[in-house]
Amino acid sequence: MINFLKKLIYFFYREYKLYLSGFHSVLTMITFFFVAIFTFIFSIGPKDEILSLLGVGIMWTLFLLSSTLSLRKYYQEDFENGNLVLLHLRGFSYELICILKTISHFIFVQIPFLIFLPIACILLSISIDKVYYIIISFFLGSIILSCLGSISSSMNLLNNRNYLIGSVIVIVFSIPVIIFSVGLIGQYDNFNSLINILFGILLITFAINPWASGACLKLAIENN
Amino acid sequence: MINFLKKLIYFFYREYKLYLSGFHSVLTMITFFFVAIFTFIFSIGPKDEILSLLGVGIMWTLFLLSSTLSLRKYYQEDFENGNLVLLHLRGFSYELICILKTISHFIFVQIPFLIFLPIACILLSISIDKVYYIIISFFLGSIILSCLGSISSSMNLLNNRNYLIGSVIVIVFSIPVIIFSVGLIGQYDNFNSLINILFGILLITFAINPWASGACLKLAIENN
Amino acid sequence: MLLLQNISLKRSNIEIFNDINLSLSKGKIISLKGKNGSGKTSLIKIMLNLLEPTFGTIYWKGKNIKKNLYSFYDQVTYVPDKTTSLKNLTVEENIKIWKKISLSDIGNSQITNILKTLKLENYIYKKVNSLSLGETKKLELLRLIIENRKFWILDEPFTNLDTESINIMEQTFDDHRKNDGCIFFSTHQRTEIGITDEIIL
Amino acid sequence: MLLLQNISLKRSNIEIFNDINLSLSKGKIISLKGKNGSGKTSLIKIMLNLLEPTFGTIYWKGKNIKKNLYSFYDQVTYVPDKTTSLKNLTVEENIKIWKKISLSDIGNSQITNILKTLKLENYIYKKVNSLSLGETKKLELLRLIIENRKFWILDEPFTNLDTESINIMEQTFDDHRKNDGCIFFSTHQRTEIGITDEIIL
Amino acid sequence: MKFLVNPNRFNSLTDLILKPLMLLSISLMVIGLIFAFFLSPDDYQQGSTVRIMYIHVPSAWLALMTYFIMSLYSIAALAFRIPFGFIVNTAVAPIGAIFTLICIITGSLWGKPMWGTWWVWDARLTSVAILFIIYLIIILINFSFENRLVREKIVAIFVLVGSVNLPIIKFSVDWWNTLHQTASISKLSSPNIDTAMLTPLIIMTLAFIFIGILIAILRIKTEIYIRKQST
Ligand code: HEM
Ligand SMILES: Nc1ncnc2c1ncn2[C@@H]1O[C@H](COP(=O)(O)OP(=O)(O)OP(=O)(O)O)[C@@H](O)[C@H]1O
Ligand SMILES: Nc1ncnc2c1ncn2[C@@H]1O[C@H](COP(=O)(O)OP(=O)(O)OP(=O)(O)O)[C@@H](O)[C@H]1O
Ligand SMILES: [Mg+2]
Ligand SMILES: [Mg+2]
Repeated sequence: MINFLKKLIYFFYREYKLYLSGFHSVLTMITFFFVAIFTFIFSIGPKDEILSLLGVGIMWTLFLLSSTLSLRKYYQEDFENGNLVLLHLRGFSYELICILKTISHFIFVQIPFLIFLPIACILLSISIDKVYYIIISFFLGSIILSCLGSISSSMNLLNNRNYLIGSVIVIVFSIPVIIFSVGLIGQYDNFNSLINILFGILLITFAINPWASGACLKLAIENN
Repeated sequence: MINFLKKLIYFFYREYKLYLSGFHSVLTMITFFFVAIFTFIFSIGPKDEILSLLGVGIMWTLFLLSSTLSLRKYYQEDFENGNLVLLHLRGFSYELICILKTISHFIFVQIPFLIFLPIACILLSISIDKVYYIIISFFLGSIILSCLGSISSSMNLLNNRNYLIGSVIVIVFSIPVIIFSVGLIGQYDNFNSLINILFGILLITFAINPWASGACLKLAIENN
Repeated sequence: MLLLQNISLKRSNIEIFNDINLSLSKGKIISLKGKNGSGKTSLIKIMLNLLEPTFGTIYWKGKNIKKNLYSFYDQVTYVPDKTTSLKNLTVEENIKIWKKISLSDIGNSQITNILKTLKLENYIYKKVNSLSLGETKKLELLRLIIENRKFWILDEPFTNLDTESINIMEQTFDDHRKNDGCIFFSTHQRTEIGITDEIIL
Repeated sequence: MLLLQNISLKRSNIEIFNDINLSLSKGKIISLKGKNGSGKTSLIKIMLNLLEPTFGTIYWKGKNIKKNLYSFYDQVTYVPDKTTSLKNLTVEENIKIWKKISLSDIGNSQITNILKTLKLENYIYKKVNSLSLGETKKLELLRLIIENRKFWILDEPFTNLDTESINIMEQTFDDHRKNDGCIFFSTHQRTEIGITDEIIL
Repeated sequence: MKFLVNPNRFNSLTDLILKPLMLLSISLMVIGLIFAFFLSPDDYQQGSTVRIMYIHVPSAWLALMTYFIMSLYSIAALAFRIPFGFIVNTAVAPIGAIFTLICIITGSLWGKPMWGTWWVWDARLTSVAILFIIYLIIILINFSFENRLVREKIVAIFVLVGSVNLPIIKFSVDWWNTLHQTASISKLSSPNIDTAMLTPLIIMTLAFIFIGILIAILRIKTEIYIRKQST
């Protein structure tokens, strides 16, 4: 049991090395986030009312973008250089790999964003009392995105014209998530019931993810 | 001379095959673009006036961000599997490779994008008479983005730990482009003079691109 | 210990091999030879349950391998034919990651020693993608020592190595066999180690 | 034709080799040997002007190679040590692209013939990433025939090949030399072709 | 003035002045802080928040000055092939970034009571934010690219391109009508500010300048050392 926990920790250590070969990578990601916000503001103009209207949308888009951008780190690299197989041989079942990869994607890609979310809120003139709601909904939403990203990038490994649409399907699937989370911000009255729905989606994707992605990984490795 | 032209054509044939076999990345880009637009529509609500006011700015930023999604196809793959060297040995100088790659990026990534642009305009309730201006400005802008993308992804070959830094630099450099192009749409009166500025930027980036990217390619190959 | 029974394989409807029987047990070195495309790599993958054979079963300690997959994996080190080291990390980081993930209790001094015999000691702070092909292969083979398991399953372990390193590897193989280990490897090269069995596909 | 004079190389401040002199001319087969990390691949890259030597100059037809780089390139086929075929395309597509880009006038029937001797004829519609390692290497070597140039510069051309294919390659090398060609290749294997010169790093 | 472009001269001169400089800057800082917090009056409008100014304004000036120096050295490095320019660029960028960050943070802290918000997209604030991002990117480039020659060139070019931002920061308050204070102190002929406030401001500015120079010297020395090691 202790061995198993150790292994998990070392898995995350490995992922850390892969995602962030140091502090400057984190910094780059965050810079990217802010530069993108700037770009939005330059292109739509700095009017407070409009900004606070669009703010949530902007942040969601950036979240979606960053998780799409990092999809290659998900399985692709480890698949291509055979590390997925080696990890499997070291006792990580495919499902476990998927769960761990999802968690590390969340930690190493989404968390840095979540930390700087309040500053982004200030820049986008979102009033401070909303920030609490925003953070909760983004927290849930980003886990969902991580799960969906896992499914899509494992599907892409199958490298078969039929599955080409893997990544696309998943982006499309994130639409309802976004609708809910965006909608959530306007409606603080029934925030709780909406957050429950989001939480429901989270549970479903989280449950499906290891199963679906694991199957894809297995198939991909067989065909390789 | 005819041989040279043949070679160029075959270069594009090759790129065509490459982009086609990785068509899902282009598709991902386009879906990302549309999903993001949906996000904005949901967060603003279907208020036509605001939408059409902000539409161009939103499209521009999303265009910029989603073109960062396709940067890997630029040089990364051909560099990693040694094809860049082989092409060079077959008589394509590094500068020529950069020019051709930029053109093919434009053709195989930006053009499909531009084709879907009118749909995005409709979604964002941009009136049909503006679409003409928008397409012209996006046309010029996308060439600029292709050039900037070439520079950034060739720079990324020189650092293999921090894949985002190139994108950050590109985005920063394209902020002026965005400001101009968005400004362009509002001012149909002096459209021509503004388009000239955009055209100037286009020429400059187009001239710098082979020189800068070529130098990066050469160095990257030396260090490999 | 490991028993392959009547294994056959078709890939994209072409029959690759048919009715292979073999068994691995401690103290044996088995070499696998065959032409290009004769299915050596595929056989190794089947053996590791990474590829489903069209027909046949594999037993580990008398039970179907699928029943106790991880107890089998726990005894195996697999070195594939392609480079698996992480290219953007240094040799040291690669070793460290690998040591940790396989929960190896091998000491640092021992690793330094092996790095010295393999003449990799000057490269520990270098990134893997600036190593020569042979040096990369040596780094791959280092996993055999780091993981410290009984069963070694290797796919073309000698490619890109110079004669000197091949000799070192052969010595290592011999030592491993004497320590009750088992080695199964595919190769195109003629080797002079104490191969106890040779399978030709 | 190609003359390397006093070539030395340092990489990351370590001296790799020093004062290498050699010349390639038609009708010669030169093999390059040396330990892992002795700089074979680097020397080949220097020869192709892909890597700047720390010291020394390369002449092509009496002139500094930088002056008429493309006239040199036009006579050379280079097969690197790593796979360069496009993995997501089929064998046929790869061959087609390569034939076109090198403006080769070789006929389809000739290519089919070679595919047959190399036993690749069944794989033309397969994607490269589902070929075995040896088959991929053969596909790489096919470029020698497709491009049809006088100078062949090859980095470890025999890795992963089975004995039969190595024999075919040696036959091809010999034919090429007789046709006034020139071959420069690095290898760790002992080969029995009519090597006219051997360089040891 | 050779020490401004020659690493060896720079080293030998700075060895001499390092200790005095250290003493000077620390004492100035202490005196300045005492003045700023105890010996200067409250503003009749702003109350004691005005004391933020004694940090805000000097750090803003230094942020700009650092970038200006980097631009000069980039020109020197690119046009006149003086490698010392690259050294200075690498060494000084983080200092500028810190000063910019201090300026932004103090500015926002000041903005909350004064303007009622931490951040507005006014021309000066935006351009300073861009300055900060430029600094950040320069630092990141220095970290990310392994090949030193490439890295230096990219940084120098980037610095030069980014220097269009400097006049925008400086004159944004005049060109556009903004929320931010227009230049009131820097009008040298007739600064329209009370001397009781001007004194601590000047002392603090001097302290910031000397501390900046001090850190810069230390960083440049290390950078020179690193480069000597690697060749
Ligand atoms: C985040 C917000 C802020 C930023 C980024 C910022 C930035 C700057 C910069 C760059 C300067 C130097 C300009 C020059 O050298 O000409 C400056 C000066 C100054 N700032 Fe701010 N500032 C901010 C907020 C504020 C606030 C809220 C106040 C007070 C209401 C303020 C008051 C001043 C004053 C009095 C000066 C000196 C102007 C002069 O005489 O030159 N700033 N600020
Ligand atoms: N990109 C690089 N940067 C720094 N050093 C390198 C780089 N590539 C190779 N080297 C070093 O240069 C030396 C020579 O490498 P090279 O690849 O030429 O060896 P080689 O003779 O081809 O070896 P092998 O037989 O293993 O292929 C090695 O020690 C290697 O670590
Ligand atoms: N993913 C795959 N899909 C379909 N066929 C495959 C796949 N991988 C390999 N094959 C085919 O199976 C056959 C056996 O391949 P395998 O890699 O096992 O050969 P090998 O004996 O290892 O050859 P080599 O000596 O060249 O490494 C080959 O003909 C190959 O084309
Ligand atoms: Mg094989
Ligand atoms: Mg080599």
